Amino acid sequence: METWLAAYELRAGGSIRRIALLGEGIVKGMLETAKNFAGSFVSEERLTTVEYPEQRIPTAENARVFPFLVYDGPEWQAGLRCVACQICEKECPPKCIYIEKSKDKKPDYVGKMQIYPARFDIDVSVCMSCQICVEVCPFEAIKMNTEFELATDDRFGGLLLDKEKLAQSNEYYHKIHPTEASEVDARLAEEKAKVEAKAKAAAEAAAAKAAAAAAAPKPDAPAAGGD
Amino acid sequence: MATTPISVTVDQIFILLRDWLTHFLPETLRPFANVVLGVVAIACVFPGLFALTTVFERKGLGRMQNRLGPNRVGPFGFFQPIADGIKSLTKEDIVPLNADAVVHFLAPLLLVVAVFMGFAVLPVGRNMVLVDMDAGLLFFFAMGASTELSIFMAGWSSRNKYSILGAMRAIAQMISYEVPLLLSSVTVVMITGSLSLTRIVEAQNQYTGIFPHWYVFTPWGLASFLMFAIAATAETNRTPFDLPEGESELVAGYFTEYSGFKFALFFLGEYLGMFSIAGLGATLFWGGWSAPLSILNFVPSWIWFFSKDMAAIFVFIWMRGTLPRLRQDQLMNFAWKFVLPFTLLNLMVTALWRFMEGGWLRWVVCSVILAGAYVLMGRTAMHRKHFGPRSYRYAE
Amino acid sequence: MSVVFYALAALTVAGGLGAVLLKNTVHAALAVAVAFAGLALLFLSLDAQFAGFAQILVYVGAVAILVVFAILLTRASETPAGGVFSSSWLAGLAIAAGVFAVLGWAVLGSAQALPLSAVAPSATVHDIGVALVGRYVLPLEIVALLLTAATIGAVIVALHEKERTR
Amino acid sequence: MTGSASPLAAYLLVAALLFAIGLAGALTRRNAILVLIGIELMLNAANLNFIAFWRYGPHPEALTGMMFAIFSIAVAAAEAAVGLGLVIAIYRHARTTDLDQMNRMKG
Repeated sequence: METWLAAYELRAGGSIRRIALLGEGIVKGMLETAKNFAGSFVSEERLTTVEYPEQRIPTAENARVFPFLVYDGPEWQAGLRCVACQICEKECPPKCIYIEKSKDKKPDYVGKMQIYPARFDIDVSVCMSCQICVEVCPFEAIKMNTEFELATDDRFGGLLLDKEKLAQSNEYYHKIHPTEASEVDARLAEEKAKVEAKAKAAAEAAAAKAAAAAAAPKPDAPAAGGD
Repeated sequence: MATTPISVTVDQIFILLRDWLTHFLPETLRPFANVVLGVVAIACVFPGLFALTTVFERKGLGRMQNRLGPNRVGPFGFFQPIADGIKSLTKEDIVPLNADAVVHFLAPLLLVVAVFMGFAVLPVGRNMVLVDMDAGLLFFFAMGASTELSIFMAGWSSRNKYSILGAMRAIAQMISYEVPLLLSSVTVVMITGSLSLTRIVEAQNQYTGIFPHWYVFTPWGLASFLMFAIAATAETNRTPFDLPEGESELVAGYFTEYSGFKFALFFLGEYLGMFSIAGLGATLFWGGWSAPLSILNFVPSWIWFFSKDMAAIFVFIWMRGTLPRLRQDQLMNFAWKFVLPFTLLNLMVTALWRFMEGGWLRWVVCSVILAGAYVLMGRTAMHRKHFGPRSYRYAE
Repeated sequence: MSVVFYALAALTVAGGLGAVLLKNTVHAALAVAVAFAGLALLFLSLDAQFAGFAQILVYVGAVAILVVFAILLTRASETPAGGVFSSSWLAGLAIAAGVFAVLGWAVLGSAQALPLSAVAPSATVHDIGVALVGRYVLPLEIVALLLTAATIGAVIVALHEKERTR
Repeated sequence: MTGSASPLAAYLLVAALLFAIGLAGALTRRNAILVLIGIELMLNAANLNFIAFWRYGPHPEALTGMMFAIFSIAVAAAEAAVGLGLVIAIYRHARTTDLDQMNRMKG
């Protein structure tokens, strides 16, 4: 008889509580929303609405939308890190990167003469923000941007970003991804230092060899070329 | 309790206004003009309230879910209904190819006409009722019953599986909740002895000390008001019972194939249905236009009617913000296995109430019977499979 | 006779004709709902307020929906292949016309002898209530019994037989 | 047309016409449900007669006509419910609502 009359409610903690009245659950629920409703007028922080154009949530640090090309120094054309090796073009799953190599070369951040991209287009309407191009790029030349207000009225031209629109300064890179940018800079500086040290060592070796050659001008084979 | 002339004039302001307007006309046209002015008043006030309610609903629901409601269009979002109205007017009115054009077109019209007719008998204020009918309550329910036909016409004529399903569910739900709706209002008729709504309000408009004789303060009145409220929510397809237009599974139920102004007409019909059933609830159980305390009698009577109406609308919105949707079988089981039996029992208790002489004894007897029945039926019902707490079978 | 009467009579007869002649079954059902509503208005024009509203509530509110449900449950909304009228439709029409002729002749023949009390009787709900529980209390109880039996009977007749193999 | 005589004749004519239409519907239609609709129309025509006679009758305070009409509405509703229940049962069994095919009892 007992079980026939009583109805049971399995509570979270596993303890069973008898429901006395039919409307009990409804009343509890209604009081809950009433508390929300009244509370929203009393304390403002209950309201979670962010009124978008006026107030903005700060973008997360590792947010990513579409790629951009990093350049060092004041002038973007000369400072572009990209050496048009086309690895990212091959790796891009939706194939939205198009690169044309340049005929001549320009010095890169270490001073070595490198090819640079004469044309570097990304079709932003195709790009799926997978960041594979950033991972495969050996020269830290392409990073992910966090700018998302990209609405244009031109469906074709507007969404095909060329080299000039893609280029952003290293300072901008520091602004949107501070930790990552500083790591990249540290690595580049270290490589640069290594290259310069090697260059200096090679220079000294060359100088020493020249001195030795000058001291003993016997006709042995010249030292093996550079490093 | 002679109310001071000022409050009487304010109370009767609309009647005086109407009489002043019609006295320009010749004698023969005057009754006709009175009716026309009454109709124009109803046709302006209630759709205006409908526009306000859409904003209240969205802002109220927002506040219950810890977010702001619409606040872009106009101050605090109060021009939102105008924006919605223009949007629904300018939207293209698509009629499906093999839909039955005539019936498709007539359905929303019949719905809105039937719902508007219901307002004719509601006493909005002291002698402010459009048509003081002797069988006013019966007229109201007759108009309520014809809305089901329009819902069927909408569902069937769209030739669309979802809408026919939604229409069938809506009609089954409305018919099974119409029986308790009528029976719970019959208790009020038994005690008042008349079907005319103005007589019902006058019967409740007496005071002992400062407390009014509203029916909701009697045991049978509270019980029938609860059942009336449940049935009214089901009649207007509102939240715990809004399966017919359950967005998740039925797209939009019987008005799936409607767009543009006809869609807006369906919404107008639904909200006006809410207003009229809330108005009827206020008239039958909460003393229509009578003041809650005798000392508050100086306030005009129509303010009380509309405040009770808006309070009921807030409860509708409040339920919409809280309660989950009932399944179709739970809904039907609840109607036929709890609401109807309890209403029938309440009829007997009301008869008992009427023929026992006054005093505390009848209060005790009636309250005990009703409370005992509620708890007993509630627990047996909750225990049974149909609408007891849900039992899950987890895959092992 | 007033214009209102002619309008209502026309509406009701049109609804009745629609119910009989329309090909599409659901249109016929909706037409009969129009006829029921027209009749209710005729009752109101005869100052029978309670009967008029009861007519709307019972017929337009419930019986019309019942008919439409039955049509959908028996998939009758698609017009049948073998035409809409039964094979012996001409005989039916002739009988109906004959009945109307007889009735019409009887009414017109006795037009002068018909009673005419111009004063409109006031059948308030109170009087009806008193009559229902006073003079007509026996028919009231019998109809209550009949309605209960009919409801239960209809449910049992239309019950879904589970055990019978179809 | 019957201006001089009482308007009752006009109501009786309309009722007779409705009755005839209902009878025609019941006799000529093939679908069982529409036959039921025809019968409903005939019942309603009879109600109209009752109320017309009550309205123009000698002593309307007796309410006989109106009471008869109200009881007839109740009984007709019950009859419609049972009738449609039968039609649905027949349809579920014989898969048809066509009256001409329901000759199983013909022996």
